[in-house]
Amino acid sequence: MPLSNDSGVSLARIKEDFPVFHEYPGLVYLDNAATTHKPDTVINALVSFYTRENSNVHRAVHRLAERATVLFEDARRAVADFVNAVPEQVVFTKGTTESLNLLAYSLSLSEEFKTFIAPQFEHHSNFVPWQQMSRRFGREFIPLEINGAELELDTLERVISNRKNGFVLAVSGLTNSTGFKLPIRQVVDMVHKSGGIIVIDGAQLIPHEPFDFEDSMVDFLAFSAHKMLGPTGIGALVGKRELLERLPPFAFGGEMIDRVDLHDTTFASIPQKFEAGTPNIAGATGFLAAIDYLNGLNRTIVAEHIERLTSLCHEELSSIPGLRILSPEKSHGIVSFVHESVHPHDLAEFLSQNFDVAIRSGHHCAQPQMKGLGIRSSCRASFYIYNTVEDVEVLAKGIRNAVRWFG
Amino acid sequence: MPLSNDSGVSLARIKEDFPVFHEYPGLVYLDNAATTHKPDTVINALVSFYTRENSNVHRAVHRLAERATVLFEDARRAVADFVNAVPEQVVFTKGTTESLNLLAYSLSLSEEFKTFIAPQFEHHSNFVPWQQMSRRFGREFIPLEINGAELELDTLERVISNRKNGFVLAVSGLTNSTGFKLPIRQVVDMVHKSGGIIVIDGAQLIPHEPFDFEDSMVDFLAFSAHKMLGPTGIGALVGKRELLERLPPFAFGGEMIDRVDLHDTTFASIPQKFEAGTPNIAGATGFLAAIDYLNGLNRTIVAEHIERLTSLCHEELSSIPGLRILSPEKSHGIVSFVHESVHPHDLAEFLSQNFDVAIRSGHHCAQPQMKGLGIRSSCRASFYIYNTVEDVEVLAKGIRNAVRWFG
Amino acid sequence: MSLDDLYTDFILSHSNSSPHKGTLEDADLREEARNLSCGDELEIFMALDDGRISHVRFDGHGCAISVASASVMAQLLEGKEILRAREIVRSFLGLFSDDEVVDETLLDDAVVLKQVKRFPMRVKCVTLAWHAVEGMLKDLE
Amino acid sequence: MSLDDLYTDFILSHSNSSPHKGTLEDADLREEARNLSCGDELEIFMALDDGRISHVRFDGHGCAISVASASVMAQLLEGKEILRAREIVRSFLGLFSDDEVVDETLLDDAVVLKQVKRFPMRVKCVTLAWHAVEGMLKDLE
Ligand SMILES: Cc1ncc(COP(=O)(O)O)c(C=O)c1O
Ligand SMILES: Cc1ncc(COP(=O)(O)O)c(C=O)c1O
Repeated sequence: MPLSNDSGVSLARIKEDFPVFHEYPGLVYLDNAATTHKPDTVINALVSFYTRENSNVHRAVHRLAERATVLFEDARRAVADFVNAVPEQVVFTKGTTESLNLLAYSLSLSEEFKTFIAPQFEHHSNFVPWQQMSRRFGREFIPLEINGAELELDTLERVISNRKNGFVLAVSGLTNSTGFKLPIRQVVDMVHKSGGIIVIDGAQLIPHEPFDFEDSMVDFLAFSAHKMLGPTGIGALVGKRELLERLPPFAFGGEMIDRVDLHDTTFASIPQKFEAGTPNIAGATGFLAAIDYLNGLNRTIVAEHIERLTSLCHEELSSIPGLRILSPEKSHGIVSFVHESVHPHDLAEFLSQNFDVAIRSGHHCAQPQMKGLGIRSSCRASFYIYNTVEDVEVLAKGIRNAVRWFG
Repeated sequence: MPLSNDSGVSLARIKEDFPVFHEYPGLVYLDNAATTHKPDTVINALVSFYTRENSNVHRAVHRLAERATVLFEDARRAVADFVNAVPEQVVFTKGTTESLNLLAYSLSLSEEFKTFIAPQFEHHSNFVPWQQMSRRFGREFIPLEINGAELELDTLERVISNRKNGFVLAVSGLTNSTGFKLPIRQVVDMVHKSGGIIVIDGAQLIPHEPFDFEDSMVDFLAFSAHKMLGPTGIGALVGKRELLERLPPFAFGGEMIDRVDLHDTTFASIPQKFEAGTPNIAGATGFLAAIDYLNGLNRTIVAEHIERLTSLCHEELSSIPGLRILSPEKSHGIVSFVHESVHPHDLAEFLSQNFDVAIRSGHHCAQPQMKGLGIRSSCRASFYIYNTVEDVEVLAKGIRNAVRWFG
Repeated sequence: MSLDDLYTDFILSHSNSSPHKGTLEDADLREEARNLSCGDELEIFMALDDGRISHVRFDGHGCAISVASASVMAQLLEGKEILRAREIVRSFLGLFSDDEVVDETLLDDAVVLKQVKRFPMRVKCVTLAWHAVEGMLKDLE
Repeated sequence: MSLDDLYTDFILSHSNSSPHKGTLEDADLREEARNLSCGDELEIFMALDDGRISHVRFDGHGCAISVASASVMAQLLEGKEILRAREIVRSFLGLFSDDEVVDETLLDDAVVLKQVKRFPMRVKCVTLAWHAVEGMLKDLE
């Protein structure tokens, strides 16, 4: 197999680094778009933090506080380096959803942006905040029409060209319900040419491929650690410096202030301005370990590996009678499908109980996308670095069995 | 020593359960108000979750998702039981700061409350949100005058009696800067009699004593896991059911929706309505383990133990020339002080380097309280279940040394 | 837990072909049962006759568990007095709650569905139609 | 790390009694240096004479590190040409940044303060007065 990383470790052996696969050797985990598993280095980072550094950050001068603060800021630097940004541009949040809410709220308070636009295939976390903040703050909301699972550039062009006022396009780099990959470069150009700014929901994209924030010209980028080997409860918002500096803060409290007077408060500089309260410090150290793990792999080879699994999955599933694939032909890391005679929940349950295959069934937090496809729910298999060709084969075999059983 | 819990385990041996004290046997950790250390059961709960259950919650039917969901809801039930509420009343947040921001924002959107009141001794996390939301949403903000480190009931009475409109009093059950304990029962009565609602910032109180939400009649309660043996990045907002049901949501996204249409969204019922995005699932399992640990102790004995340490500390420090204690005489768990000739940062640094004593120095996220005391910053020693009489003695000895050194 | 624990012949046969599937032109009561996270929507129709439930039908889209459960429910409720039907529904829902003591004899065949309790993610499915009917019956003062 | 690493006699003597502590009535430049998280506020006064810094004084409230550093700074800058003073300040601040190469010879005694770099929470203290002076000198076009 050509699947080896820089240090010559075979990708096939990656599962060994993940305790969950020692615990459940037969587990075929294909629910990676929901959350990924964690390598032992990430788990150990948490244990180590609570054993050796545990302390609050930024506030005290004692030894543990000093070490915790340095480690927390190291994590920020690692996240920044990972997407080629500088540490000041990285705001730690609870995850993608908080990053996007923070932004939607802050951009609503600013008078610059009159219109929020989001394609109908967005995850609820990148759709409902824009929709609801528009209502609350009297902005215009445009749910951008999609064609099946794809956004057509013509549609975008029609909606954004000739806009008089500043607008925000919020769009996924890679959609979670079908794996549609946005042509980011083109979209960024179009948006900027029309005087708008662009927010990339990177929850699915960032785990999958190298991304250069600086070079991409994207205005904001949001992602979650738990979908890229890291712990739950930590994520990031990365933004252009001048925008972060200009925008008002979202939450108030410890860490984010400068001077608090009885009736007014001045705020800290970025990124602290956007980080109120004790952050998820242990989570940040786990995020750091996750990024270290990913950096230790050859990410091009990993991306190719996942692409191979995805196209193999397309191939295998398309030969099953009655099965309809909803993902675009060139979807990345994700294959969504429905079967005409088996309800998605029954299929997922059957696969879990008989084949120890974990897939996701439901609306994938994308009800408008489901409507766009004319369905109510679907099944989704999603791949990550530890998945293998055998995983795909077991999935296909399991589906054939289920169809017979329920048929 | 009479300090034993139900199962006869001496409190003096509690340190053995905390890996940090194995790592640093000489550590005298007196920065518990900032964050506490974690027993091995909490650390193991995180390892176990990532090894055996790791999965997203509420969404999929596969085996891991099922187990993660059950565990997450078990954690909610444990938190509810801990403060005598029902699970639907418990909203998981990132911590106290997020709980209070969520509330300040949501109460601002509601038309019922025209005035927000917070004493000047509040932590910034329970002061700045009310101050800033008032500005943004055109409400009245009243920073309640304090006398030194205490809130006098007369002052409160003067401000809240004869109010025509609904108001919110946001106040700490136990202040973090000096350890002033609010007479909650009386204050709740006064507030309700005047037609207001009361929000208790329980960040310091809940770790220290049994609290009965139902019985207290308090309207909202906020606290953080990391200050009561749990992990960072998780906390709770507990609320009266009818208020939670009535209030609009704070953040939008996955989990908190019911039906998403292109231009409108209906929301899930409580508590999910207030939980957008993937929650800190591992954090919740750690929170559960922390509560289990506390439940295994005799909490009355623990509270007495901490009271003894606190009053011993008052005693020891008051005999040091030039040292001024800022805490009220009957402070709980916290003793704040300044020395006339040693700057708080220098004192804290000296104690850490020479005596391995960790205390906090600074404004303790309470600048208005510092102003009220006529100082810029102070030192704070704060105690928790694993502290001992010797810890207090080392602290006092260290301070005497520092005074000589800098003198 | 083997597959057969959940997807028994009983469930499969009820979900694949139910004599109670369909609509009711002259229904006295109509209610929608929705489980949005599954995308499931069932419509329940009920005809009454002199204090009794004369006909029950359900229609729509659902997983095997929710459909089978709706079918069993229709079979069980047809012909029952309203008061009795209320007791049956309460008992069935009680199967899935921790603190209720349930008179299983009221439930007949439907009692086999209690195994679904071991699959916590599917409790919503098995109770879907029953919650809807609980509401319909409550509305009859 | 022993105590003496941070609180040397050098720092203690500068912080306990500095010949530069005080105000300057006829200052040409005045600037406040604040470190709000410590509650520290120093005021820096500077008198200029023909392109040179003739007098530097500081006043206010600060920890031993920030006060000692302000004292050392005052001592070092007095008598220097403005251009030269800028270089000195840049060099000193460079001690605490990772990527700068610093000409330590410019710094005289002040160079001993670089040990504070090993105490990351105190870097703000040791650079407090210097950042203020950097701003003052920059404003002189
Ligand atoms: C009284 C009080 N309120 C609020 C907070 C904020 O809690 P957190 O930082 O966990 O959000 C703290 C602690 O920092 C506190 O002591
Ligand atoms: C595309 C996309 N956006 C946003 C989210 C929300 O991320 P989180 O739940 O970590 O906040 C997800 C995953 O759930 C996602 O796949």
